[in-house]
Amino acid sequence: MTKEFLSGNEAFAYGVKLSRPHVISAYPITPQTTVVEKLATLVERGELKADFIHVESEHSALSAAIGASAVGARTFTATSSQGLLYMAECLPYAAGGRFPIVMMNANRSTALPWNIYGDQRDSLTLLDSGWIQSYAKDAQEALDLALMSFYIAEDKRVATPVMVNLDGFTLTHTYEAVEVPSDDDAEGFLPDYETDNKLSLEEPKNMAFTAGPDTNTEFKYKEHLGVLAARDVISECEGRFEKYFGRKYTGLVEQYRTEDAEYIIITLGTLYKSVCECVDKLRDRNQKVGCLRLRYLRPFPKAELIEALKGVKAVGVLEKDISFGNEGTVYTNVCSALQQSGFNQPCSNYIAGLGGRDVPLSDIEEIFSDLKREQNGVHFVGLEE
Amino acid sequence: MSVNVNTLREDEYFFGHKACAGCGGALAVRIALKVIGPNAIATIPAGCMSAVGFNFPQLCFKNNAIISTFAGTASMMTGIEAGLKALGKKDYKVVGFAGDGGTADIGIQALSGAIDRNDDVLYICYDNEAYMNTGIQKSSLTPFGARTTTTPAGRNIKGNQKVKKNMFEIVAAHGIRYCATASIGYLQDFMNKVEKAASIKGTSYIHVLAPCPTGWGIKTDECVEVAKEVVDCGLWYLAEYEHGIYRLNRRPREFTDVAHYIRRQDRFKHLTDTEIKEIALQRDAKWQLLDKQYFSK
Amino acid sequence: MISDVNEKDFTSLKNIPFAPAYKHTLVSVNSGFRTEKPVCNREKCNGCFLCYLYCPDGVISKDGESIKIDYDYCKGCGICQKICRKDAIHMEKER
Amino acid sequence: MYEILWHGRGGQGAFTAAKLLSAAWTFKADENKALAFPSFGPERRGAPVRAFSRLGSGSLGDRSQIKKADYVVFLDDTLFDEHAYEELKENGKIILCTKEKVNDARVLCIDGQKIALDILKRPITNTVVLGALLKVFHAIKIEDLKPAVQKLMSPKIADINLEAIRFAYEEAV
Repeated sequence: MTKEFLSGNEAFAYGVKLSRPHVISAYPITPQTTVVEKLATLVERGELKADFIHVESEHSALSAAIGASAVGARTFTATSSQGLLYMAECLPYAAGGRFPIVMMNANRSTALPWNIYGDQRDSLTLLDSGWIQSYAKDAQEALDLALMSFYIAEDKRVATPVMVNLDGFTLTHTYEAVEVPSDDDAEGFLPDYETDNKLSLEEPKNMAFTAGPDTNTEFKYKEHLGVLAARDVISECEGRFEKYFGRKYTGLVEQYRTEDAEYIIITLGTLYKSVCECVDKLRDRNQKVGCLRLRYLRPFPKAELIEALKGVKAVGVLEKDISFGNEGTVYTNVCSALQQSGFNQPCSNYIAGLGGRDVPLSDIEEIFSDLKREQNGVHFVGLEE
Repeated sequence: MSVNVNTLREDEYFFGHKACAGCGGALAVRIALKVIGPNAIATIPAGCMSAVGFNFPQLCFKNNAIISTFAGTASMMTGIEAGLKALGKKDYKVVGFAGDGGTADIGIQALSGAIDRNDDVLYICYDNEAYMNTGIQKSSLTPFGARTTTTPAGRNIKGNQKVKKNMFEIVAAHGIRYCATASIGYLQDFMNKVEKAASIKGTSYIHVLAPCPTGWGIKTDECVEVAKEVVDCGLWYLAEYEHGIYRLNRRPREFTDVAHYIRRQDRFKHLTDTEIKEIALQRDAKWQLLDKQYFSK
Repeated sequence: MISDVNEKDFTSLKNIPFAPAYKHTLVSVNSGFRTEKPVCNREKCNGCFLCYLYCPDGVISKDGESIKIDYDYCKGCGICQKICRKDAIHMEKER
Repeated sequence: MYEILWHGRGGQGAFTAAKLLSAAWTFKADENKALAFPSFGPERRGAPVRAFSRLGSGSLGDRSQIKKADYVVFLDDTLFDEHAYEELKENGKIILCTKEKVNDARVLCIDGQKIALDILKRPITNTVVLGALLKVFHAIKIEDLKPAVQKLMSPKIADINLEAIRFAYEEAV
């Protein structure tokens, strides 16, 4: 284990390296590029024995990853924004085929207008593609999620691809200290990928076939169960991770000072630490506030949310996303879970950070004070009328 | 080269499929797999062959076979090959079977990428000259004058007004190790080419003309005959490109009558004698170029 | 020659694989495609096997000096009859 | 918490300096946390760029750009004008790479170009100006930079840059 000063992308690349993928296929797009550049360098130096495929598009990146996964190879790809949308067709394909590919997505705004900066429109657009989705809060978690995601994806109960999301630039390109395990440290954490769900010269298969109305529901149901099974597997994996590396993670959500909180902001990604900082500040002023981070959006942490929000006076969902004509996608998901539990406190939605706009602590403080008005609704933060 | 009707493997690998009776594409796939053998890994995009072969629980491939996305035949082959190689597997051949639309239109980017990387795969385009699976729509390989459901022949426009894209030469222009054209009307020639292509380390490509009785408006028993006639009348040619050299496998001394070939197909029913003459002139111009290209060296 | 027609019940949840991947399986025959069937006259057949080669469905197999047709999977396209140089195959109307 | 704002032009290494400073801080003590990030966007040689170092202890949450800094550093005096003071916190300092003299107690000048050419044989002023910064920014000592420089710079240039840092530290007025 060494302490390094790395960007989120570089940290993630080290996590991939420790996972020993057989095949990496990727196409460059800002702000994903530095993760694949780093991996290409590691391959060149012989520190990572993987076949790096220089594909000609994102669609091919994921299509090739599916091909490699379909013969039982451990496979990684990475993309962002337009690239993710360009490969969109292949996402449900990989999920439906139960191919445990791990993909890093550098969260970035989607055109139009063109914008290369971070928001979560891209991955949230594809929330329903059948992939497990996680969101890292810092570079350390990025590295750790890379390693854990292969474990989770490849577990036979899950057999589902995982998309790990890193906030574009604010995480992908921001440098901070990261504990990087050595190959020896990681030895044994991630078992070799074994599966029967593959093309095999010994037992040939027809794969990725058609299933008509008679059997389609059954396949989709099993796919659904696979994503749900990730709940337990994530928990097991984190226990194992703590034993190996000493760092503790908290499952589908992470909470900060929520036990007695009256007002809670729910968010995801790097914004979590900003909100926590704000929580500390407000707690110093005797305000009962807290923060909850959705580490995973699929499987969706319904039970955890319901439990965490017992007794609060109001909840705000802060996200870098808007589902046009409705509300933020995360907000929709949160409201659905809360409604099913009979929660009837106000829950409002704060749309911030679109196209990479900074979300300073002052904005978060304002959100907390707005929560006290205890009203529902969707608000665009920092919008001048 | 040793493959022929007597030496060909008797096992069937593409069996029980639901292709239309007399399907040229099914014949191309069946023969290619028999030539390559049990270690072929077939990659087939959305299209006729996947629609007729992979209907769970009716699964028609005895060797490994997988459906790719429509655009992703070549890229999935790339991944399969990379995965097997990384896992240390040996003695397999990744072979793609995509139609004309899947190859020359939506799949051309991935195909170009695979050839550029010289991935060790064999890509076979079975060309039935339109999107047959979706109900006979024009592709960029639909020939001049053909009626399709998106190039209807009416008073104003007489079917498809574009000439067929030349995939063989586009592929050759990549500097590919080996590529060839073929026709299911000349199966010995096709088998020779599959055998050769499969033996090559690196990307190889075969473009096999495979009539569709349904889409072309011919009787089911005419499929092979028409596939032979299109070569004999000079509207299709059998050629190879290897190590930068083009070679013609068959140079008919005299072409059979284009009009006979055209008139027997419903998709050309609307064409007048003048228009058929125009097609014959296009053919002659093409052959002038071909003769220059292949024989001037 | 085809022996793996599978009678398994593929509609119950437990028999459906967790992913769309399965071995070669045939649960229904193709004879219903047919209005005519090819019949080989073994006397005329010289065993050139062109019909075997050109059959899009692979239902013709070698049988000594002549051929055998799998009528479960023959669709009656008639290509074999056309390709035969010895006029050994003729098409018969199905009842 | 310390916030340092770096101004430079693409190719001058402002972001590298920001990284070196932040890395040095985190390597100094376990409880130290730091972020280093550039003004994000397409990289163009010669175009004005900014970089940010945010140093603190415990959790560092705020990843937004620094609007007002404790230290504003200019690697290129063509980027410096009176607006620079607007980015300065109270009691903040400006470190300016220039041949000129600026008559303002808040501004520390260093002829980085000359030192860089003398020692590094190249007009890259980032580490030189980093050395000058440490003259007024006392939370990090010259020797604290050593592990960061060794980790983040290639062995070929690490030592010579440490030498440039030391020299500039002595020269800065």
